[in-house]
Amino acid sequence: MQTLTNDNWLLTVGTFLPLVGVALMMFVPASDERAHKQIGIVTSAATLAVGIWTLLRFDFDQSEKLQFFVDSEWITVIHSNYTIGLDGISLPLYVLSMAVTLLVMIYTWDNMPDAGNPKSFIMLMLVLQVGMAGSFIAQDLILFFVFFEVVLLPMYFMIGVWGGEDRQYASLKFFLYTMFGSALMLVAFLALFFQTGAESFSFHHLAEAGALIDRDVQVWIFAGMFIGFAVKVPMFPFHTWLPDAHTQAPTQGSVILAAILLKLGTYGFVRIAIPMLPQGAKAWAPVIGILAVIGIIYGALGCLAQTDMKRLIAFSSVAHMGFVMLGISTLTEFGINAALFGMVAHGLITGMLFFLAGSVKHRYHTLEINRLSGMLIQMPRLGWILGFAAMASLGLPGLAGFWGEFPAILSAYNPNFGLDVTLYRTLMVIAALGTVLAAAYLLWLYQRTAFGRPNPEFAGTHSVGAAAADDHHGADIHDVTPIEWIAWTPFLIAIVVFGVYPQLMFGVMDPAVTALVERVGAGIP
Amino acid sequence: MSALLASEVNVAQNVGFYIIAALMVYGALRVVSTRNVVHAALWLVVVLGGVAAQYILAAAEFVAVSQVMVYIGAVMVLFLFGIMLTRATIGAESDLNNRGWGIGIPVAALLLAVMVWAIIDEFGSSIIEEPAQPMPTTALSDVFLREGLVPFLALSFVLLAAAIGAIVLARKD
Amino acid sequence: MMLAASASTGWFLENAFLIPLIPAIGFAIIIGFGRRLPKGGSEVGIASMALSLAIAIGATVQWIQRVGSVDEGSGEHALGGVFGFARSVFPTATEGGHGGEAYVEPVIRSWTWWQSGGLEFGLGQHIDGLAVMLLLLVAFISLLVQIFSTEYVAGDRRYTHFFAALTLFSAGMLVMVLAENMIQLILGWEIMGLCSFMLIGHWWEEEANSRAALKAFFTVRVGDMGLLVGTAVIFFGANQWAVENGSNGFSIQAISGWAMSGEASTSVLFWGAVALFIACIGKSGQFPLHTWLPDAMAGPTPVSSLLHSSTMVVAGVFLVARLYPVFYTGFDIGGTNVNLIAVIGAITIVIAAALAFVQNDIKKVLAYSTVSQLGYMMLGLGVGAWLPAVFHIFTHAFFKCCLFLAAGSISHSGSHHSFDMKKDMGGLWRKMPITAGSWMISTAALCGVPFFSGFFSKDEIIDNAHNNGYTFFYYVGLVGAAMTAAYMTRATYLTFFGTARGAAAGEHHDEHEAHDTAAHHDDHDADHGAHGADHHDDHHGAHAGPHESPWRITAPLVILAALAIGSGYLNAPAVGTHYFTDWVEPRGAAVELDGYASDEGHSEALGLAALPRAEEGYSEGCGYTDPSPGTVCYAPKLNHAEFSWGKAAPSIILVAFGIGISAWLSLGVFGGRRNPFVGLTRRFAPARWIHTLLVRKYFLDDLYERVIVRSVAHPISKAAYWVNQNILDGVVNGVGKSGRSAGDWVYRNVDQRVVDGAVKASGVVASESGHALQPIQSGRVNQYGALLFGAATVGAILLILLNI
Amino acid sequence: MYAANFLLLGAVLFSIGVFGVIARRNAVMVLMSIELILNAVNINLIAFALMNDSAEGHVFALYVIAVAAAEVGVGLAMVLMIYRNRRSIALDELSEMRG
Repeated sequence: MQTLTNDNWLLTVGTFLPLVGVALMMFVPASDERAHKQIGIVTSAATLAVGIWTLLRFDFDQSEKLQFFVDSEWITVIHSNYTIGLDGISLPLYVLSMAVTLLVMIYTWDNMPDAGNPKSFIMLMLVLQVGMAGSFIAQDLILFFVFFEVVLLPMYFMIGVWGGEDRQYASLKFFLYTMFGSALMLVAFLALFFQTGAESFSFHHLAEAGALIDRDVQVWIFAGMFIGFAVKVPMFPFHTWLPDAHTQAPTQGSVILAAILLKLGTYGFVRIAIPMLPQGAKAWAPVIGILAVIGIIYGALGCLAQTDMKRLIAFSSVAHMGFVMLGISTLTEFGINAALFGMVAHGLITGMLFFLAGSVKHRYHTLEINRLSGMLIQMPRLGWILGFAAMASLGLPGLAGFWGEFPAILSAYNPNFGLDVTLYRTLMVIAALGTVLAAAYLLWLYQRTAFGRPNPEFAGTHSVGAAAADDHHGADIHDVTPIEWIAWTPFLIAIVVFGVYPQLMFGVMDPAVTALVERVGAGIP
Repeated sequence: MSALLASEVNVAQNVGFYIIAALMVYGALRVVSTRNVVHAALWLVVVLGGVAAQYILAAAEFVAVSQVMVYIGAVMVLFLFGIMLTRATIGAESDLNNRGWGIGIPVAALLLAVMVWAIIDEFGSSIIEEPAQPMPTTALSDVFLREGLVPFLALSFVLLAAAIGAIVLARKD
Repeated sequence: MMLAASASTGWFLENAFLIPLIPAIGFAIIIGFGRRLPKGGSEVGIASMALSLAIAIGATVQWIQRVGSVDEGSGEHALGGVFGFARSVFPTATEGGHGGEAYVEPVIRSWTWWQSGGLEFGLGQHIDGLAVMLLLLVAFISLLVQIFSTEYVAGDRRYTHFFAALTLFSAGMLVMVLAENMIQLILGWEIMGLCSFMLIGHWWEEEANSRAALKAFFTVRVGDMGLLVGTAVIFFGANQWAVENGSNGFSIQAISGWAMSGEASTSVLFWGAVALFIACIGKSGQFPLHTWLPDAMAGPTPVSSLLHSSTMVVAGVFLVARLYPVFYTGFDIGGTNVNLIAVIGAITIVIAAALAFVQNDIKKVLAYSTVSQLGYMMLGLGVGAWLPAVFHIFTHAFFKCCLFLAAGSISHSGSHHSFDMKKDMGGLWRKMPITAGSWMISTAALCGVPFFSGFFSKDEIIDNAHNNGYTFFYYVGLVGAAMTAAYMTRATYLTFFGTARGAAAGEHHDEHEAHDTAAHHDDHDADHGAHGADHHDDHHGAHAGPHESPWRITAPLVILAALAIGSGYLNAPAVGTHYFTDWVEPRGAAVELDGYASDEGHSEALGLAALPRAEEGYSEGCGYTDPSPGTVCYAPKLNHAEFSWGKAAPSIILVAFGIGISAWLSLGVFGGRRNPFVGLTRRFAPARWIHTLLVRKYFLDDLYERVIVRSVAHPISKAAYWVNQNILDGVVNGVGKSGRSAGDWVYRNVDQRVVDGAVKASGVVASESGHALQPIQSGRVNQYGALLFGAATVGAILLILLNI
Repeated sequence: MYAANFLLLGAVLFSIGVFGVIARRNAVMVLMSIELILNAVNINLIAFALMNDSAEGHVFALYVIAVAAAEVGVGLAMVLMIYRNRRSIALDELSEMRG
């Protein structure tokens, strides 16, 4: 695996730049809220700028190679190095994490959660950003694990401090669940390390040596990683933390959670579990596939049973991640490409939906689907955006969602490496049924919230067009505010652009994915 | 398949097997479905008899004989006694099932599906060649009294304990 | 990319991809600035459609030249614009000479759209006769409908959105029509679905409308499962063959070639065809998924006319026609004399026609007639009558669009926004002569009265069914024709003749508010009265009572009526014209699979070798024998029935019979003349049962909504959610709590070593953890049993899957 | 003789027995269902013994029969006692087993 090492300062800077902002904010008194918000925005903007510079310097013709590669001593005692690099698989997620953080910062300008204290809130978000970006560039298991865990704590506090009524329970559940997963994951990592001769934690070395481990051992190690990542994704039996966390988290938290955090799990599958343990992957693939499809149907059914808009969206991400995992479980180029695309698409779309849910809550002070109606009359623009996001979420071609969904279904028609074809074709049909259910619950949500006439209990204060920005008192129903426009437009544009011209992303990912699948194939006798 | 039937499979034996098997399955279904406890016991006799017959088909005379003696001889009598002593109504009984009995169907069906899948997957159409002669009882005794000796003794203690325990439990005082 | 020089393509053909692009851009403009434009964006829509139409006309002309140049076998070859990646090794030669037999290479362009596993998939255009015909048709009809709409929905609160959606809708259909590959086809297909949702639910303040919109989108979506699955099946079936020939398994041309190549596995083809046809059933409102079409009438009338004439519902038929090789070989249409397509088509014809008899809403009558006509198209495709079916799309578009617009015109100016024939119509032909006239003509066309366009297409379908040995379906077709004539006569009588009733007599009812446009009356008071005064209200204030509509409505009517007669003569065997056959039908001729097309002699020799001159009733050539090595077919060779008045006689007689009997009955039942049938349903039980069966639409809606949807929406989803909250979460919480209580226990033991304290504590632990696991631990033996065996099963499954 | 025959028969009996154990309310019936399960296992044992003709399978079958006899004895005795103490042998009424 050749690597390109030019401009290799970029990744380090881009990852740790937010910490500068944090340090800065230490010296600003908590009372000066505007300053904190400004610092937050400026820092994340600078980070994104670095990210875009990375994008420009990235050599798209050899996106299968690790670029901006750094490999320097870190913890010599356990042979763990500070190894970072970026390739076609991680690039989109890396940049996405930066962009989302910036937009969330901007959104925070007007919509600070009721608990107040923006200082620590923004600091936490910046730390979160470090963890997320770091997990995507890490090329060393220990490094990855550290970043992976760095993400955990800020999110715990975000939910626990700024969350809704039931935040204690939700945050604890989230924390314990992921800790439980990470524990097993760490065990698996160590097992892998020692099985490969305890020489190095670098992905590259493990990917080469891991394939040589005896099959049954691989199966058990994979089991550990599987649970660790599956909790994060989350996959079907381990998903119950998600709805609570999403429902209770502040809007910003939900958006980041949906847009980036969930992707850490799937990214872990693609980047670590599958290439390092090919035979284990092959043995577990049917299980993953079945659980994924169960998740699709089950999440959809869960959505149909919801009365709370935000909780419905949360369940819908269980279904969508099901598609992603189905794609991964086929171990085909089609499937994994679809999965990677699906991650980004889901990040954009569901993030957008959570933004909307947040704004609706902010205006109506409720998310009861039965009480909301006639949004299109009271806030036409927000209503149309909701419709747009819903359509994107149900996988309408021409919008980003489709490209994560359709190729995944397609790939299940003939999975790779002699996986059971009959099983997978059954899964394909069931997954296709899932798309119908997706249409059902999203349109049903849209019909009941946006169509019809406004609920009289809110109809009183109704003014079309952008109104005064910030108000925590009374249900003043106003349309999309300028700040919201700034925060949302990039999402909307990205959804359309990637939907209309998916090659933008496929072109970057495909070479890397193809190389990856070849490596896996080499590891399977 | 037809080729197999022609060559290696003893048709008569298969037919016999299927007839008995059908009878057993029906009996078993009645055991778990009938409303009358006594009928259930009698259907159970049918099933156990069928099992014995299958043993004979499988060239296991000794096991078959002990099956008949132990089960149909002893166990069933015990059952009938139990029924009598607990004064279970001899006639039909309305509530022999739990309220949540429905859950049993999916569980059992799933279990069956899995087992059938595994069996077909493994022994899809492997043929058992006919044993020359039925398993000689001497062979059994050899196993029993050599490597099987310790379990054999343990088993006898289990039976003893069971007998005593049964007496202790059932004793009226 | 440049096009290889060639005489008989041209700028319009090469750039046909602009035809959908322009409306798409128009849509963006309308959404963006529509409200600020003087005419609220309608001018943009009309302009873009007009521009598309212009290009489409150009493309048509050039395509006709292209066909001509091929048939003359003139030195220049019909050189397919072959573009992008290695597509250029696709056959570009056509053996000229024997007229009508040579294969006309479609104009294909393709640009990389996405890639996977190193394979690049394109986005582009695939222009052949079928595509050109539909491009022209769609652009034309859309233009007329938009002109019509400027009057019809004038002053509507969402005027701009309406035109935006309308434009995007046409764009979607156009994208699909010239789709170069399956993914692009899905794109157009789904865009149409979306727009139908927006347009049917245009007046979403009324829940009925938004429900109808939901139903339409959802029903079609159910069919789309088939589209996704079918595309996957076909892709993996065709991909290898396609890649060997420098294409990929999504390319429509490659799929056609693969399907005809004889190398395709029959089962793959069959299942692929079945899956795709399910999609067509959903989209084209075939039985049993036709129920969404009549409800779609909740949309504004222009939408209905666009939806039912040339777009949306035609999409399904188009898909079958477009991938005909797949269906032809998959269902072995040439060989057997019964297949899924024909059966579904036949069922649809009859049941839909039967339903049309009991409708009082004029638009619903038309809706069911559309369903039944679509049945004819499917039947035609099913019995191997490709050309008549496609021709029927063509003619049907004109007269059906005309009928809908006429209905719209009536409700607009004749019946105060009511569509109820029995309440608010009757005797209108004096009041609105133009509308009435165009309605009559179109009805005649629809019924298949000789010398009207419908006759030439529908009768051809029936005749070919007979000719290809599908005798049963031949009779079904005849019966259908009679029924069509009958119910259309009934509708005509109720609308235009007899005594004027209700609003047609100038009265104003309240129950009109139940009807669709009522919704946007209320809007104006609910809504800040923007967008000018309510056109309708002051218009009623101005001159109450029925009157002829203004020119923006009548002009389209007249044009369409004229075409309802004229369009038939493009391919009227009765008068010996067969332009359609020449221009549209893809020729089932083998073409060579090599790059060096310029070598004419070679290609001709090879072509001739591959395909002996076809005689009447031949049994060779594409679809009969596999193409010889090195050559490929893109279309099956179909034989056409010879027209003769003798064979046409039965259908003509039946049509006349249908009209006559129905007129007699209508006069009797509605016209008050005495006749034995009055009140038949009251007196005669079986008749009453049939009547209710029809009125309840065969109870299909009850099945779908009451049974399926409700069961999924309520019990099942609730159950799933219950499991989630109680079992899965129960385990988690239980573990958590018992862990905590365990810690509690340890704490107490370490803290106070008193034995009884420890004992007490352990008791506490027991009870606490017990309560923790309450949901699972009911303390019932047999529930433990269930849990035990269930867990064992899951474990077994896991072990089997992992085969450790 | 197909090897699968015996195994499939065993599987069917086993599942029926499982259903009985879950569904039945009367303790005696549950015991009967357990007998079904045990016999299903026995059939499998014999079948395997037949496949690779060895005596062990038969021996195990005999063990199972013996243990089953003991189990029935004790089980019925317990049922009897329960009945004496509470005039009913309906399983769903005895929930002392809950923690």
